[in-house]
Amino acid sequence: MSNVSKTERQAAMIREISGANPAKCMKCGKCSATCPAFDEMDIKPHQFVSYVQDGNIEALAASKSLWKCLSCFACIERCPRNVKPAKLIDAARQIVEREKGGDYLSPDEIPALLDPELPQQLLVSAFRRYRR
Amino acid sequence: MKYSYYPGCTLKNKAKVLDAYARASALALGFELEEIRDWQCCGGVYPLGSDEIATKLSSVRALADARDHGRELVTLCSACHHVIKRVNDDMQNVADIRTRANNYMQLDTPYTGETNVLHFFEVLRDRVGFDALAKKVVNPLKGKKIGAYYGCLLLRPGEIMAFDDPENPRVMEDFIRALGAEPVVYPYRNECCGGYISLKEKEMATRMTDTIQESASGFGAEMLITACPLCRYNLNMTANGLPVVYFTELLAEALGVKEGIEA
Amino acid sequence: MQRIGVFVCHCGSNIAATVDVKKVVEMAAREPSVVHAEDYPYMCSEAGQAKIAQAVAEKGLTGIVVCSCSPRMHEATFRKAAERAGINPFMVEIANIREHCSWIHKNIEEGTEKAIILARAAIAKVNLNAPLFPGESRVTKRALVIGGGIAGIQSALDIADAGYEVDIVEKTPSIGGRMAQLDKTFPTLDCSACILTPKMVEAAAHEKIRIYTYSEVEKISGFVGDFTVDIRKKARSIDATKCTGCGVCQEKCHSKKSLSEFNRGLGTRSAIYTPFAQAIPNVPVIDREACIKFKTGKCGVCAKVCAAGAIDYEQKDEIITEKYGAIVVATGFDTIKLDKYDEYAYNQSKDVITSLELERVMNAAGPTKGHLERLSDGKHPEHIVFVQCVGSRCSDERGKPYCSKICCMYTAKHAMLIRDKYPDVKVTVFYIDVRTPGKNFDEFYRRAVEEYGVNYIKGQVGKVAPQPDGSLLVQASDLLDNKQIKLKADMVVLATAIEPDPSVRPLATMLTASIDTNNFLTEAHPKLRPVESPTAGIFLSGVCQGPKDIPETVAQAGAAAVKAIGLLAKDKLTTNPCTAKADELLCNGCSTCANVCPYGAISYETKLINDHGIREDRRVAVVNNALCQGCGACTVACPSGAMDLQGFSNRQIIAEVDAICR
Amino acid sequence: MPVNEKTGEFTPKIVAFCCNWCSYAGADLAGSSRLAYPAEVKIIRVPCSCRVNPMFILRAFEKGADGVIICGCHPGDCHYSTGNYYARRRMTLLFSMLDYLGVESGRTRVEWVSAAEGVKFSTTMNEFAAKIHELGPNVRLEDLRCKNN
Repeated sequence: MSNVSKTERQAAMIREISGANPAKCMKCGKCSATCPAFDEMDIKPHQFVSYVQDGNIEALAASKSLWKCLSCFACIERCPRNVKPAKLIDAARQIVEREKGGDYLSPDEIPALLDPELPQQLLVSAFRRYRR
Repeated sequence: MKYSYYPGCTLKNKAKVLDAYARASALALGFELEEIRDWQCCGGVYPLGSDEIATKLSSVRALADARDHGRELVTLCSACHHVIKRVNDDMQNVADIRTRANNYMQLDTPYTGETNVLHFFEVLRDRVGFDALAKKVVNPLKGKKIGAYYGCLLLRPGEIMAFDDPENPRVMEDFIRALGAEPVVYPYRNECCGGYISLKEKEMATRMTDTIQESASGFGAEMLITACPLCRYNLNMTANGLPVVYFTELLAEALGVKEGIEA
Repeated sequence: MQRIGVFVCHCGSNIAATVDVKKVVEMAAREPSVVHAEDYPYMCSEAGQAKIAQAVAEKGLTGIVVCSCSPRMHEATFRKAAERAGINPFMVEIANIREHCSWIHKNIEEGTEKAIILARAAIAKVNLNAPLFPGESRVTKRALVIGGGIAGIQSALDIADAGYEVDIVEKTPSIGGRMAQLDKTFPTLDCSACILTPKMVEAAAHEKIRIYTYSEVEKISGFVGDFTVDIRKKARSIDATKCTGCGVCQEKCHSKKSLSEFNRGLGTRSAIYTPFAQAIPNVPVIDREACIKFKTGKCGVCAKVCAAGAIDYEQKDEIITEKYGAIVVATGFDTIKLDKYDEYAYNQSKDVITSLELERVMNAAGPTKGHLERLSDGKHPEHIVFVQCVGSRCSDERGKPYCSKICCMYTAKHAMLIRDKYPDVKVTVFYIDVRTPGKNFDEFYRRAVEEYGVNYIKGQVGKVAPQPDGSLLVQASDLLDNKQIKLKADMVVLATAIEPDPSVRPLATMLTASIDTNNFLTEAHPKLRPVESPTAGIFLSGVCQGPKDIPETVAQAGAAAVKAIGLLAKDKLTTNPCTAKADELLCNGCSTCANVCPYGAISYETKLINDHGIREDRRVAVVNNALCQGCGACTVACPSGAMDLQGFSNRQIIAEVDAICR
Repeated sequence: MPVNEKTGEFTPKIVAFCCNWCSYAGADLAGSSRLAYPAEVKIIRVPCSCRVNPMFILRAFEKGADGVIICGCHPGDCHYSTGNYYARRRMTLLFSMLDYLGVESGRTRVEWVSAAEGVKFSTTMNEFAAKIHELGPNVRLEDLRCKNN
């Protein structure tokens, strides 16, 4: 296994965790046309595929896009090729979170973020999405 | 008629009314929601990783409980509905998840997706029927122009949620019509409110709810209804936005059972 | 005992690269009855066939096995070669070591081993082959064309011009098809009706052509050269021999609210109607669902105003039974339903339309009399957005996996026509790829960009949001700019995927013609026999076989006609001798076989049978070789094992099984 | 048990009966599209799936086949109109009898493959072969007297 590079391993892991097949993409750009968080992302939804295919996982893992995806599934719903960009980016996020120190949210931050109306569900969801 | 019922964490706290109005309305419509025993939090978001099992188990427990009672499982909160419905789909169709989840659970009878998961709206549409509902309305909400906010979680992925047309849904509009009010159709009713992003990125979420609010008021809506406490919270972040209420509150009002429930 | 020759083809390197042909020869030579085995680079070549003749002459072969490509490719070639060499052609068997072996296996050992086994199976079968002699059947010198669009019209004209009778069956009230609905055609911008209507008139006036409009094929039986077809001529409620086509009935009709099929539901028509002004025949039909007279019994105004007395409310459907030698299928296409694509808001806004609907909007005879306007409020548009590939090239359940082929070109046409007529209207096209293979096609598209200033953006539309002011907000990606853009538009035109007309599905079943997963009819060979169905006597014309533009459709229609003419020109056809045959000694006349026969080819006779010295009259099954198609259903149904299929006998198949499992 | 002499692995014998009009052509298309499936699969051409006599299948098992698959046109698309329906009914009965005799149901299969479905032909054969590998050698009906060695 030593001759398999880390990036190759990560790319394979992304494919496995996401269950998506980047080779199906025809680069139509409908995901990026759909994404409500497009402007916030540095790597755009239609680019996720080529980052995974090129094994450029480090850049993907370091991108802001990981934390901007809303998991709203609009790209999955509208993708004509069943590529599931949201699942790809989510798999990249999990790879980051599964490594030590990869959490995006610390319990220490919480008190400052609270307000009286905030539903419990929001905390639960954020913890699930931002931490291992 | 009795249904197993999964309320979820927020309905026990910040969104107690969503739950209370639903129960009262259910009784008025002739069915009962029986809370399942010892339910646990669904986790709020569906674990997308195909290798995540532990995070799906609380849903499996609820589903198996409903199965053991021989009942359909009803949910109210969009997020709980989304998670439980998708885990149920996994248990039906993904052999690997099914095996591993059952290995963890050690149930007397392994769970293989037998339970039918219904959102409260689906109960109203498919079990009660909107015509029958309309007949039970005692305070028609005449003249109210109401925009339905669906959000993402009830509709997508359309294939699994099978709730309504994910791009042009109508169940909430039909519901509004049944209560005697006037539904306002606006194009952003199925666009994301920002979801969990609002915890750390209020601005970003607000930009998104602004678009939704603006679209709804542009088409003449006077208020918005939703099934999800988080959607409601986010939509309320828009300055001078339309008021957002839970759909069960309107239902209880129209059925004349709203009085006496603490808002 | 047979004397079998085995010939192993290299097919250049197609076989030889993954099968050790020398080894196959060596192993085949060891099989019982094999007296000759050799290999050759191209068995199908003249020289290869000469090898067979030579071996027959020198070694006195009685059976031949060729290890080569699929029998679907060259079985006929080698049978003819055998015949020329003096052997019954049915003493030839093919071992398919190319498609079923060398092309799918990479490992040479594996490939060689499998090739040897396949050769053994074929040898084992030939050992049991017996000479067979084809019979003859007659050819009815009349062709049926199903579908009266440009494909059907062209095929019918070509067959008729060759001197054969042709009937066209068209399900709508007029011939003309989709082409009649188009405004202009690419890449010349000819007026569609101007070039189509002369053809329609020519077909109608042709002495060899009969046209059944408002009619459908209901039943087909028989086989190549001798089909019997029932055609349901639906009741028009008009006596076509009396009608003068004056149109007064349509003017006076009180029910005018039905959606016009011809205008794609964008306009209305009366209950008594001809679909369009140039309809052929120019005889209206009464839509009985919409007609007040049929619904309530009152009204009857059309009968009152008809000076010719042509209205006939009592008219009934009529079944016409006719015999044909050849059938041309030209059932055409429709656009897919867009219900599952409502991110484009097709069901939410009247200003989101399909390209075919735009054809009607642009057409002078259309719902807006050719004025380009927003259908919601009649406002002149400032900006029109075109979306390509709506439902095409999809691998999900919503759309079609194929490219619809015509959309890139007609979108360029639409964009150009709009910019030409209304230079103030801005036109934006969102594309994934612009696909313009074809004569003068890319030049045409470039003209749209360079001379007409059409704005092409590489990207897709994610959402169309109707706005309170009646405009549409188009949210899209611009991939070359790496941006998400929002454009305000007045109309959105969707290049909707095309699919075969739904009527082709039941028709294919009636024809026993094969059809693919997208409901396109399958051709006998994708390259070499593109206009023939694998079912003999059935020919494919136009989009029923695959997406095509008009020139390709016309070319294919002509090709299908030539194939049909080639068949009709023959007086007799040789029939397949691989028919069922009953062993009279074993048959007990139980009728089980006749019950499963789809062709009614089995009857019973009482015959004097000599059963090992016992002579008695017995009822036994007799197969009519002209009717039997050789499916073999009876052979398995037969409880006493009396029925067998020549060329695929029980013993032959078991010999193959044994050889494979050896 | 059939074993690859070099690797010592189980190499099953699989017989595929393919109708001439759809499945055989589908197999040809798989070939010309270079869609691989195991060499263990050997095809016998029959005019129609209804030509497949249950006797042929029993014979194959008797002679040491480890799996038998019958491929025909899709329901409604039979070249002879109804042949595949006969095949379906006959095979349903036969397979349940085989099951009763202890021949695992995974060893037999009926699949509809059209002339245009090269991909389906290949995936079907891959799946079927994988299943047979999983089940291992068939010994239930093998006639030991038929063995050559």
